[in-house]
Amino acid sequence: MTSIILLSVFGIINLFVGFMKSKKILLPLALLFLVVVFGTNLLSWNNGQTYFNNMLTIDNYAVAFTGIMVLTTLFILPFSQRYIDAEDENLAEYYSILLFSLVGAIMMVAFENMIMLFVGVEILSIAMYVLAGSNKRSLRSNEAALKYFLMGSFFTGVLLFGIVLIYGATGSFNITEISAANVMADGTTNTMFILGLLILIIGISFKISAAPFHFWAPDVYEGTPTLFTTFMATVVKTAGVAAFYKLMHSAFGDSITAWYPTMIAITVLTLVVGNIGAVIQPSVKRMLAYSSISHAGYLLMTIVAFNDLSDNAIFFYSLSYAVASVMSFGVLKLVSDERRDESFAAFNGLGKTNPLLAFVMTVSMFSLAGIPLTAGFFGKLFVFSAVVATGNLMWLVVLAVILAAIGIYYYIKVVIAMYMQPAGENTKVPVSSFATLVLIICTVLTILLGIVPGLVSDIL
Amino acid sequence: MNQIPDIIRQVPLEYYLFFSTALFAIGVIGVLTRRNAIVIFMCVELMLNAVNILLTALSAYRSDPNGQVFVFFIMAVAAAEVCVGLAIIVMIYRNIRSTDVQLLNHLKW
Amino acid sequence: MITALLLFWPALAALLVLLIKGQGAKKVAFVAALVEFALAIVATTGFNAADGSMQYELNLPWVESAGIGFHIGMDGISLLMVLLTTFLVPLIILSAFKHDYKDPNIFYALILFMQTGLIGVFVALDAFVFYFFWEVALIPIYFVAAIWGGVNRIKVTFKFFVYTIFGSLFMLAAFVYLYFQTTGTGIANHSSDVQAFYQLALSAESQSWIFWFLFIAFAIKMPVFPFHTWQPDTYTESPTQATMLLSGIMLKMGIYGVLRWLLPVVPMGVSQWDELVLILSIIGIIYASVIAIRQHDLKRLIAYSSIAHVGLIAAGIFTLNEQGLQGGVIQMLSHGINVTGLFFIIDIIYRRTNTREITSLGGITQNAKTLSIFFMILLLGSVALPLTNGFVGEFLLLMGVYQYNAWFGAVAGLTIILGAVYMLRMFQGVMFGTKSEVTEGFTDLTMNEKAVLIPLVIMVFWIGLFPNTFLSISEPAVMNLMTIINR
Amino acid sequence: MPFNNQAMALLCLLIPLLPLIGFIVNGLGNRKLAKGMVSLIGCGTVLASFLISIYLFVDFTANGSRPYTVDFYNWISVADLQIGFSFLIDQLTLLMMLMVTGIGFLIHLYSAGYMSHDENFGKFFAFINLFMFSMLLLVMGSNYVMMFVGWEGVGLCSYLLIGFWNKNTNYNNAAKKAFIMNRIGDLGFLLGIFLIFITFGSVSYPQVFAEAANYTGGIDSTVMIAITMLLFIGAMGKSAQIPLFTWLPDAMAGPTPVSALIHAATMVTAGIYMVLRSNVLYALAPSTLEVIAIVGIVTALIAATIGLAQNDIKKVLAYSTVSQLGYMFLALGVMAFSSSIFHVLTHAFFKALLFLGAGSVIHAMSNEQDIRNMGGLRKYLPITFITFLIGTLAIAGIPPFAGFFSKDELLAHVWEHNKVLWGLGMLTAFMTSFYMFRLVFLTFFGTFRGTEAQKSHLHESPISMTLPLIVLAILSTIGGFLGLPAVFGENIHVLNNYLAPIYGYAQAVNPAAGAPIHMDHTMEWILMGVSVAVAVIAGILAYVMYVSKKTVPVAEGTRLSPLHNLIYNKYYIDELYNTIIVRPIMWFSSVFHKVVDVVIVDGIVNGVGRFVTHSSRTLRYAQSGIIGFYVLLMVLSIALILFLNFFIG
Repeated sequence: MTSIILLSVFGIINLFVGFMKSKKILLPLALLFLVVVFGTNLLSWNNGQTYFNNMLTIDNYAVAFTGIMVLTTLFILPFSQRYIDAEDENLAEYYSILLFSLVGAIMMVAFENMIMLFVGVEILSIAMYVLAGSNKRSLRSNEAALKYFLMGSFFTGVLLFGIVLIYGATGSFNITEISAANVMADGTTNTMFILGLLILIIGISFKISAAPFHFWAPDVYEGTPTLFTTFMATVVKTAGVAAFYKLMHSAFGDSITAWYPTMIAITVLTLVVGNIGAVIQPSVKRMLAYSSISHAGYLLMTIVAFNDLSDNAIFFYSLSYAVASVMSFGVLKLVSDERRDESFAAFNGLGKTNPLLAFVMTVSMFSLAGIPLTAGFFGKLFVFSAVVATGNLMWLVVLAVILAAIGIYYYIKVVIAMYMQPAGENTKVPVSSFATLVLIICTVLTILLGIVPGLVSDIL
Repeated sequence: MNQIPDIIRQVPLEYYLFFSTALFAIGVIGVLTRRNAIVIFMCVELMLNAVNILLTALSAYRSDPNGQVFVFFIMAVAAAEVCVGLAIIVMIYRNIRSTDVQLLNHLKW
Repeated sequence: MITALLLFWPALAALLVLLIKGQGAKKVAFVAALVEFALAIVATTGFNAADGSMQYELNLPWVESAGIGFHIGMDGISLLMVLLTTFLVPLIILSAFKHDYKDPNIFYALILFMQTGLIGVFVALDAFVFYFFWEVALIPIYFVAAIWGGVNRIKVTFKFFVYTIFGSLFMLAAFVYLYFQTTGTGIANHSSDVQAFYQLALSAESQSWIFWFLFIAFAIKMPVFPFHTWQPDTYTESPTQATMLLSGIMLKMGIYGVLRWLLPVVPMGVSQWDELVLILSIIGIIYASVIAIRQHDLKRLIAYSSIAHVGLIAAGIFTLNEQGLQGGVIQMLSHGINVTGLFFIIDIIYRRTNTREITSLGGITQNAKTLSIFFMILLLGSVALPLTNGFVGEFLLLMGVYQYNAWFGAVAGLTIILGAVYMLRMFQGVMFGTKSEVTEGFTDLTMNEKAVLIPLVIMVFWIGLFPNTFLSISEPAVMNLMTIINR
Repeated sequence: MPFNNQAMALLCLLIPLLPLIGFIVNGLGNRKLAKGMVSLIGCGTVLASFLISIYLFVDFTANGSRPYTVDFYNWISVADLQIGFSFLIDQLTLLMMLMVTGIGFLIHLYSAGYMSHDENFGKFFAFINLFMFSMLLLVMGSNYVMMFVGWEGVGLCSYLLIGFWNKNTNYNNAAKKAFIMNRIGDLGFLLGIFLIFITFGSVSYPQVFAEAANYTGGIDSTVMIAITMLLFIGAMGKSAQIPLFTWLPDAMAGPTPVSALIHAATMVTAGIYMVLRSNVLYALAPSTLEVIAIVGIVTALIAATIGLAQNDIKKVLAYSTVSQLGYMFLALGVMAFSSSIFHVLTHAFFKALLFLGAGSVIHAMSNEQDIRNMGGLRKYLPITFITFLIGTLAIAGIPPFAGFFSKDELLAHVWEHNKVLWGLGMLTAFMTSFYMFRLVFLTFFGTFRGTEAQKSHLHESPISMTLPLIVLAILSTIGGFLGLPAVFGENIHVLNNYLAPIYGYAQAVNPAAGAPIHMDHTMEWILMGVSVAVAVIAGILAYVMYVSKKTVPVAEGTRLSPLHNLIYNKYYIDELYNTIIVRPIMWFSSVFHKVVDVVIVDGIVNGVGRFVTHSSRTLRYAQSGIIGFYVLLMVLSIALILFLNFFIG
């Protein structure tokens, strides 16, 4: 709760600081804010409370995911260096929007009431619409914003319709009460409830870009300025999945038969679409967009798994995925800003010109691909474990394994470009010290979690 | 004011349900068929209002204020969405002198 | 403790090597590898060869809540594999001394780093630790092959990487499944410890499919026909040191995996499929041998011969009798030594003549007598001439296969004929006949090259003359293994 | 029969070890040691081995002829498979040791002269020393695996020595062919060993034979036939029997002493040694023995016919060797074990003699080997001529030379066994006599047909070469008295009496094994008379043709009659093998590589990749970039989900 308040306050402070001439102070200040938020967030560990008349619950689950999201934001901000250097007049607004949207994200992982879920989703989404279109003069940015906005608001309507139907069937927005209402307990099929449930699932699926409601994602990711794409791929996705997981488990755990087939279908489809779609993308950014769809699929597997292992699995996976994504998008941003190119060719010879960046990118690719020595491996291992533990979903694991192998196919292409292709005319990419630091921290974190996953693998 | 729920209850709940579902469907169809960004957005608003009506009705039927409270939230959020949405559309209009969504298909495949 | 030291010393050394700019890196790497070998010797001297169970065990919590322990240790089979690895790596590093690879620090660091992965595979006693190192060994070799390799390296190593990982992921899935079938004690309900896996009593049906999940991973790594097509290209395109690592040590990972993680874990699955595996392996022997006969690229020829040899090892191991298993173990050592030596000799020839085409070579023996001797000895080891290392292994393996099924034995035995055909053809084309343009000024071995070959040749005869030195180390472990398989 | 005498064990070990040391010293010092030193080491080690062998022989006989094993260490032990590095010393071993080291020494001595001009003198001595080592392991080993070790070792030496002049591609091909054909046999041998182990639980001779003596499966059981046939396949390869004989004539590419030592006197008789060693097993499988007899006689006959038309002095001798080996197998086939080894022994004397004589001729003729270019050499090479003539008389079976006794005894056994085989044997004897005399007459009689340059160069060989010739000539003359036929008295067959103990087990299971001849003396005299007559007639015929009529074989390229052509071209067997074996394998090699590997197996692997890429490319089209399309798809998806949930499940 303190985190939400602090973030809101800091967002406003940031706006005011923006009026001052000196933009230099903005970044350190924002980082400082985030560090403070991260710290205060940890204070709530094992110290859960509910707020607003049972509308928000800050439990360990919320704290853990808030931690991931704040940390990720902390890592993302230093890549805005270019905006600072360019004396972009809107910088303070961007920072503030990010801080505000974090509030939405935290609400999504801490919601106890559908209203909070809805508000959180919208805070996050509306902020994203703005950020997607933040490059006003770029047609691509415009297009991304419009697509995101139109489809996003459409699915806001869908989401709401679902919530309303559930409200109609159960008479409550509170997830505990919904669960307690237990409308399917006596074996009756409450059409309104099921309809609402399915529509709700569809609505959230859109937000986390699960197939077949993923169509917006590749286009929007590609058009959005890379800095904000990173945010979308990490914070937004983490928040969405965490909320989804919480919703399904807390509110609809008992009505699993109603949503299980649909959920499995969505999971499978997401895995397939994400992995297959990424294979031939010529643009690294678009490839990463598809890859983020596929990771949504792996995350959804935890929802399908639905057992006592899935909590930790989703947490670990989210963390490893978020960190790896920051690294990959971060390097992509640095490289594409310098080389004005987002294709694989932009990475040619990076191993020669920027060994560090290339190494970071390699680690992140391996982590995303789930190869040992990186956190991604254990992420996948835990997710698969959770699914196997259900006992009857071995086929899903096999499918996921095959698709993971396909994933390696496209991730390794980046590595090949960096180390095995000649640099050609590509020159050294300048990297700010902040960004370097962040990349190193992320890399260390990824490898550390890849060697001793026990550090965080069972905190929930 | 206490009579309002009673007045609402004079119409069967199914009517509200069908009405708002129909309204919602009209909104969806509008989104599907229109090419003008503003009209599409209006249709989305139509969907939201369908939800609002249903919420209100359900709230009244159940004598539960939560539903109506939610309506306010929805309205507020919708307002915010309108701001942002219109701003985006205006921005695009400035760039391409049109609000036809079909024209914006540079990002694909 | 010494197991952990063996495991992590190369990785630490790799970090050190990474920091050294210029050609000094190789010296440090070489010394580090020698130290590692010394450690392995120390481990051997302290090893109780009469004991078939695990020794030098270390069991630390890794993912504590899940019952996954960082459990490492060695029995006789592991020890032999560790010895092989630590013996070959210094030689492989030494063999690269004459090459001026760009970025030598990274090159040698990757090799040392790979050593950690390899050792890890051989000492892992927890399924996930095993998988972990299994992949850890792959990454460095991929980079070595893909960065310092030949013209088509990118495409070829790409396939190698994706193909092998593809297989490995199935193994992972199987491990996860097995893990949930265990009912361990202690902190968690489940355990991925090797002993827990050995105690599993799964239904024949699930063993059947787990068998394939595990087998595909190992079969691709070895590689067994028909999962072998990545191998000739990769061997050919990789720099020689990578080829030596791949063929000399890495393919033993697959065989070792079968011994440690397949046969004892799903014995019923094995009994359902062993015949098919034997048939595949034996097809592979004949198939690869026949192909090798007409290869004109030396590296590719040895690559195919390696498929044939590994096919025999696989066949022998799947007979599940003691001759087959012991033969497999000893042949792993022999093959590692022979193939490493042969690839090095090919490298020597290539460096002097810039070609690996048999047709453009010839008459080298007139200029390079010493080379001829070494080449001949390694070749004889490879064609299993008695009193060389290859004989002991092939004899036991063929005997094992013969006991399983006489006809299989007879067909598999064709390897000794076909092996002679392609090897002698190669030797004749390269060493005999009249000199060609490129071999005109061929110079004999340098000290450095002799330093690599002499230890290998000593081992050829050591294993050939006194195989019991090694057989006795692995015997209790193999007996133990058989007890578990026949439980 | 445990044996604990350390000094004796060391002596036993020294016998093979000394040549090995010679090999290592000469091999490593190839270019550094002086030639004199090399020959000293090379010959000296073998001489020492010979002397030790004599000592062992004497000691063995003095101590009551009790066989013993000498265990050195446990070579391979896996479960119940225990293979010791150990030697078995018995009558047979000692006989072979004496023969191998004795003749080996003579040939070493000869080589010191013969090879003196070769730049790779040291290498040559190294290789033949290695051969001595391997051959001694072969005969001394106390188990089948040890025999296999020597077996393959001699194969390797044969390979190395045939291809000794490795600049010549033809020689290399011949070497390769020899090795590979031997390996085909070796595979049979190896499988035989496996089956022996499975059947008897051991590979060690004493155990196996003891087990076999108590074998309960009866005569001609499948297992026994399988074991003996497999072993015999090994013997066929090593001893150049049909169908694996074509390598031996080609092996003449090696230096002549090699032909004498390896491809006439010792290595090629290893097959006979092996069958003899396993006599108890063969006694249990008479059917196999029938096969052996047939293979033996067919080989003898075919090789002899080919020998009739060869013009290369060494090739004639090579086919003659194949033919004589056929005889030896014939003898084994009729269970005349002693006769077989008797013939091995005498053959070793006279064939080594003939080869060395041929070498002397070739040496004198400046490496000319074609007998069409020789003639009248007796004037220039008197010692060579006389010794060569003795060798010829011996092989032709003229009394009292060694070959007469051994061949006669052998054929007498065959007569008892099967008259048809005997007839074919006689036919072979006739041809043998004919082509050998043909060889003598064309080479040593008549006028010289070579070039002037060769003529001016003609000289008798040095003493180191003629001395072995003389010694071998003496042996060829008197060697036959080791096995005098019964007509001269009871129990005077020294060899038979000496070797009788080793057939003990065999006779226990099959009384016919190794039994002496049971025929009245008249019959024996008649048979002797017939064989002498045949040999003499053939010799006279040859004299008429090649001395009186001065016929010279036609030159290369002349049209020959079809039969002559067929024989001259060795029945086109090489061509046949090329067509039915080599070409198909080559074809398969290409097909496996270019079609199966690249197109099918790898095609499937790559096809999977292509399938994924293709799917990706297809899936891409759904991502059209148009909002309306996206929304449509998503709404349809919603509709589908709802439809499926409410109307299907």
